[in-house]
Amino acid sequence: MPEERAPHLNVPAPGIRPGGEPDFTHVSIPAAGEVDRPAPDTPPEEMRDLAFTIIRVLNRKGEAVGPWAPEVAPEMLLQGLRDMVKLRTYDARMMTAQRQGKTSFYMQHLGEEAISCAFQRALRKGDMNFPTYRQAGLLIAAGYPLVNMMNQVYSNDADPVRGRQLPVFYSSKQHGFFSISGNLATQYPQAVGWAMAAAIKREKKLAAAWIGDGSTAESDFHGALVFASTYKPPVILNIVNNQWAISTFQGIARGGAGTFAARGHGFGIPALRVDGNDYLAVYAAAQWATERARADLGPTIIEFVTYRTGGHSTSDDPSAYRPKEEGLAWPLGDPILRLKAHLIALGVWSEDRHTQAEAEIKAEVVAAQKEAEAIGTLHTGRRPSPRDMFEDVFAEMPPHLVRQRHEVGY
Amino acid sequence: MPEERAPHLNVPAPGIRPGGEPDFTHVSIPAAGEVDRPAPDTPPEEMRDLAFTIIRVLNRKGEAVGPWAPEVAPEMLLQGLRDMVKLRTYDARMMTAQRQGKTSFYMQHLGEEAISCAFQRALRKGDMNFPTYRQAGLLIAAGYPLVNMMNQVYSNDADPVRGRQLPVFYSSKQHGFFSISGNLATQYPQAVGWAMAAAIKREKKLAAAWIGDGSTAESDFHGALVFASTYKPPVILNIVNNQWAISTFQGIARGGAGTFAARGHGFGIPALRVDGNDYLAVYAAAQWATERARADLGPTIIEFVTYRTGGHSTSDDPSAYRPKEEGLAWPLGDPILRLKAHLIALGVWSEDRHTQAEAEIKAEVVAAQKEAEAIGTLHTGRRPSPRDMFEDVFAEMPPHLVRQRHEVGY
Amino acid sequence: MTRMTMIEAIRDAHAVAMEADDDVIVMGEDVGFFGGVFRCTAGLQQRFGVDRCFDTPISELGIVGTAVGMAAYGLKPVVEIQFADYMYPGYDQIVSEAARLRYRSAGEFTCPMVVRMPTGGGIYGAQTHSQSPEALFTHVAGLKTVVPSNPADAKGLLLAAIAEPDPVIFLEPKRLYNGPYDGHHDRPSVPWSKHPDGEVGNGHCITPLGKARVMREGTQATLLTYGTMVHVALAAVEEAGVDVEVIDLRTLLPLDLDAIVASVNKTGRCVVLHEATLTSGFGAELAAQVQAECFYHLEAPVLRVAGWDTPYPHAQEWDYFPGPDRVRRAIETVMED
Amino acid sequence: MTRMTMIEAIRDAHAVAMEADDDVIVMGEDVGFFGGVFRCTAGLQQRFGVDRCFDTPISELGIVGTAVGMAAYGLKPVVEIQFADYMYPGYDQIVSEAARLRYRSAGEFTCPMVVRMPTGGGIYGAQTHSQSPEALFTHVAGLKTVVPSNPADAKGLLLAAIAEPDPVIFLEPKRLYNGPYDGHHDRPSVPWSKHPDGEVGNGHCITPLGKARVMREGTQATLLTYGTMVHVALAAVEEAGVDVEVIDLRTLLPLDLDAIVASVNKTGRCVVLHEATLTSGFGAELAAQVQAECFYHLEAPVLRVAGWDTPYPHAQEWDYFPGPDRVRRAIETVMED
Ligand SMILES: Cc1ncc(C[n+]2csc(CCOP(=O)(O)OP(=O)(O)O)c2C)c(N)n1
Ligand SMILES: Cc1ncc(C[n+]2csc(CCOP(=O)(O)OP(=O)(O)O)c2C)c(N)n1
Ligand SMILES: [Mg+2]
Ligand SMILES: [Mg+2]
Repeated sequence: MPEERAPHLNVPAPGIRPGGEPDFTHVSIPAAGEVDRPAPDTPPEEMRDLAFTIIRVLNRKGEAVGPWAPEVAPEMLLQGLRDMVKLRTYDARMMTAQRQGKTSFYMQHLGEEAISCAFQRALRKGDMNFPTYRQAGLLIAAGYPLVNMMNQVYSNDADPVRGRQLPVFYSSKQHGFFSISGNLATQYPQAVGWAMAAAIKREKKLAAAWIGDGSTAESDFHGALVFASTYKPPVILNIVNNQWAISTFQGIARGGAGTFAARGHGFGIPALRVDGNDYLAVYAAAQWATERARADLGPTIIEFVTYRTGGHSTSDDPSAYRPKEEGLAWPLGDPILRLKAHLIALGVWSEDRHTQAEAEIKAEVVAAQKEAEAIGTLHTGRRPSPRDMFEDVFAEMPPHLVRQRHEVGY
Repeated sequence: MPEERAPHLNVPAPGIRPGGEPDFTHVSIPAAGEVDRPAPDTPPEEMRDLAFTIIRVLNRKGEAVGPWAPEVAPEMLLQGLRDMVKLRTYDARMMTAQRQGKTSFYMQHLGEEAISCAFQRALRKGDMNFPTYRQAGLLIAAGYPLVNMMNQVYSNDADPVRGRQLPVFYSSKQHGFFSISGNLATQYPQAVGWAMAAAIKREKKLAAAWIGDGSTAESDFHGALVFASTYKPPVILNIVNNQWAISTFQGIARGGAGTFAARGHGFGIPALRVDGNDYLAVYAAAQWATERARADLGPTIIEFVTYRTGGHSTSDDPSAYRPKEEGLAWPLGDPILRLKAHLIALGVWSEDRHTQAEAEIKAEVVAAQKEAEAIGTLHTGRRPSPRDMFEDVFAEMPPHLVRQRHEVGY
Repeated sequence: MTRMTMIEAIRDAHAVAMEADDDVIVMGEDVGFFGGVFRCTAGLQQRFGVDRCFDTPISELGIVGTAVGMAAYGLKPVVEIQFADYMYPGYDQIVSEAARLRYRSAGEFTCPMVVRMPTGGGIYGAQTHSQSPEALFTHVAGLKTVVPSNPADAKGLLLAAIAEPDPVIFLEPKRLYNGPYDGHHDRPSVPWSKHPDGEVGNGHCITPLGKARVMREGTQATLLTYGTMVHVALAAVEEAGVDVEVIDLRTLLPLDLDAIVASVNKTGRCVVLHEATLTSGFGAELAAQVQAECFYHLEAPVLRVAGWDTPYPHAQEWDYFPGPDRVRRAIETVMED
Repeated sequence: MTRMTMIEAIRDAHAVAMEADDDVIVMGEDVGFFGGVFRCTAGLQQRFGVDRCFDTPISELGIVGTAVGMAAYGLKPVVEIQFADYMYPGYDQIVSEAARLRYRSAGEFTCPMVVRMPTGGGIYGAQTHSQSPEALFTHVAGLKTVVPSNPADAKGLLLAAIAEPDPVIFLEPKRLYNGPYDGHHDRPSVPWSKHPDGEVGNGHCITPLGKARVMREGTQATLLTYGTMVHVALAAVEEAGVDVEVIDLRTLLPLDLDAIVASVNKTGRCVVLHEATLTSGFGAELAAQVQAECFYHLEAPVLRVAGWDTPYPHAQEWDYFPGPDRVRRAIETVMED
């Protein structure tokens, strides 16, 4: 019998705070290619290990190795590289635009570009993402026009959501991108419900839910897993573990658990843990999960391990709570550099072509930005009308809203 | 790659419905004594098996066998038997009283008596239960006067909660019994918070949370596990899996998971699965978990496997959704009969003494009932005043409530 | 036309809607095989299959949250919350999601769903089986809120709610499930089979949302109410011997302001009645609107009769429930002023 | 006395309370090491230790739910919900548990806790960083609801809230954190250091709950408001050139009805002003009570100015926000009637 002692409150804390030396030696990272790839119809209890490791494809030499290395044409990877560069370029422009007062707020993806850009490539028309605010790569990879995204960020008169939402809260049904909510985690059960609807209608579509490491603590995460586990609809439950939730390190949400992916085990849902900075690994995992969904094998959980290199949002300065250089110390590297190195190793890419591509993409982004700004920004140019404020509360405007609209003079 | 096919909605259903032959052959039940008892400070990942088996002590011959067999004096077991008989007798009287219109509602424990009666014996003064409506054995084993319970059920003038709560929603701080809520699962995070408070104050107290199988689907279950996993306070998270949630069988809440206990694994919380109809196994598991809590080793999950032999409440008729004889087919037997057989096998008890004890207990219950009824029942005798209705909304009655009370004439 | 209880009428509305439209699906706790603790969905699983009427885990969050996803997909989920008192875990999904989806996506994603829940007291259900949370919904832009007071309206309004392109909160006064109830708890209860509003049309008969119903014409005062209280009001008016116009609002949002204003301008006096706690109850909104719209016609302040500002107690059920005596006294007071 | 921002005043109130009572503990998302996204708890973890001020997982349910357990144990949790818009997952624990615990256990278990949350708009926060959900709390028996409008009151009311034996909802108008705000978004912002109410007493100075404050005496009309709108009201009154009495309610429940009635009976006219959506907002309760209590003194209907019945938009921030122009027009209207 262990000795009695008064209890104490265990408050997990990151090892290192500002001023300290970043240290990720506690993150155990298997070599690329090391993890087995079971057939997607393997019983969940036979592949529990996949939640406690990290599936990786790209090794340090830029080679794609091991059973998870997907068979893909170099063209697709080149496109993936362009998508990621585009997202990063777009982010940089919008961060600046926000600082210039052209909009109120922005959230960037720095370091996390591979996840949404690669995942989207495993989806088909008709599938639906239920994203958070940090998956704009889904839109870019789906071919959504950059200028639409900017119009949304600027809340101008061409904003597809009529100036109603915070910047980056995009919505495009056609591109499989569900309207983003400011309330964390609420989209998780909705994705499950959407997939249940597909199952009820017996239509070959799937849903992909997205959530951050910190947000897995929310009630909706549980509700989603309970319903997914019971009704087994075609849904992929993605967790983006970027180590931070604003100023809170992932250990506060993860507590005593081995990994976020392992939360799936209590529900009998297969769970993968994947190198989120490895475009090929992300794509391979997404493919594996979509195969399960498309074969009516039910839900899959994927934890993408990555690092939020930037601030949480333009309102956040991470140097207040973590060492400035922590991002550089992050052992999984940069997703763009890694895919670039792979393509160069494949012989289909070069530093020069990369520089040239960067310039082209920048020109494209700048052109889109000009186009958007010609319409308007948050405080200038053509902006949504106050009239728009009263529309879409209901399909038809009820009398009390008509009265209120008249009061404003519209 | 598995073949593509349209998804379908998986709606779990119990194998057998009214008219069918009850069948529990799918419930795999290890023999008593078969499961190892690891030291309470064993790392959680080394004892995952305990969530997938059933810890049992009393075998068919009434012997207490195996490593979980607790060292207890026969006197304690005799008291335990009396507690269970008392609870069952009390239940029967109150069920009848409700049918006689003496109160509005009642909920019985039939078949589940061992769980709350035995668990309480592992607690100490100062520990706190956060119960559901089906753990009145905690009060009985703690020596709470039966007449108080009846006064509560009758909502009479001596009701400790002044007629405000539904019958069986007891409250007794002194007896370590937290006020019951009608909202399922809400007590689960509260228990964690109470234990966190003990940890913050570094006081040697523990909390025991209670929840039903069906209610584990609620958000509060997740919130509780997340906080318990992070702060590791001295809390025991009990799940009473009595196979049913009103008309809904446990498969709807459990979904694809192996067991409810296994939900703890995603949180790194050790989890036991225990024969809830085995007084000794319940006690042994409770002891193991309290040892962990008292040694500052953090939370434990215990799933008690049992069967709700009666209706959900007096408002429920289970023959509408399950075979009438299902209870008889339940393979874990009756907790009273099993402990009785054990005591007879030990040579400290006999059929005659049991009959005599039953008569004594019945007399005690009847006497308490007379005492309570002499005060009043829901519609007769001395009842709480309308004045009581306005008290305790706040510590001090604010002006608007004073005005409302005056309007009623008090 | 058939005589039905409110339960049967609700069941019938479900069946009619499910028959007409394969996209209508029903889910909730115990609604499947068993047909709901109040039996409002009995027989639907057997008739329409387990894909279209099924039991859910006990998670109001999950019920509403998955329904939002289903509605966005194109289904029409009609979900049951077992008691309104238990809707809180699903409140975030109702308020932050269902109510705002059309708005925040500028109409690209919508949420046509109905959330049904039994409300109100009068059944000795104490604080967790008696609540009337309508004001928590009427405050939220993007929701419509409906409360029927009889079987005919229960069917008609539920069919109208299912036909809506936006989320509707459908509050069913459980005290009325089996018969009208005038608050005289000491008198024998009356079944719907003995009441004209127990007469329910066959097939697809809709009661439109947003239209109040004058239950009793009157000239001396207007009584605005809904749900169980409609019957209490009618009884109290007879007992008061005052010629009060009783209006059953039926839909709280959108509100039939025209009907209200016309009546109060005619009578010059107004009593507002509901079971929910007084402070910030829907009666506050009614009083605020009536005094604003009818100020120059009002001969007395608008008077509110409501549940006390306490949790709903068990033993003191009839002290809490705003029964005919309190209503009669209010009518007398408003006539005195 | 020290000049402080509202953020500093709130921080100071925490520190004073934590210094005086070891049982006061603080938790919430990002409140620990970092000190909160608005920095209202900055320095507390460093000063009082990680046991008494710590970060929580992102679960408003968990924050409130564990706080209920802590409060029942005997601690005084003061918890932060990062934005009021995110309180919904914790709403069940607030409404069904914190608010009712004393009642349902007849005083045996109590829940002395404070739930702080930033509310209101004016910061381009759109629908999920701008809400004012006070009416969702005032409708619930067992809760007290407080809204300070300046640093002095923020400190004084927070200390009073912490001293309460029952749960208090403490709504902090985030637009006021750094300075008063009169709604003229096109004018430079003013810091609290330039405002008399930025003067905050040292140590344990309490502003009692349940007492309104007359911000400006007046004779021609009464303007009832709270939070950010206090400053908008004062500006609008000056611009309207009408002698309006402006009352800062400070506590919504319990309400200082005496102060309200005295003022309206004196002025005979009343405007009610808040940011929350109009329908079923707290203004409805105010209008209902004022017309009931002051009927024979009222020369015009009570007029409500409030947020529109839509979600709070982003681009249309200033069309939504009930700014000085709308308030001035309302004052003019109420004077015309
Ligand atoms: C219900 C709710 N609570 C709190 C917030 C405030 N908030 C916005 S983002 C965030 C952190 C989320 O962290 P994580 O889930 O890890 O996602 P990441 O930002 O790292 O992508 C918080 C607390 C919110 N938006 N919604
Ligand atoms: C939040 C909430 N939702 C629904 C209910 C209605 N309800 C009461 S008991 C019950 C079933 C609970 O089943 P389980 O958790 O298995 O406990 P058991 O009754 O079997 O002990 C339900 C759905 C409730 N009380 N609270
Ligand atoms: Mg994160
Ligand atoms: Mg059960």
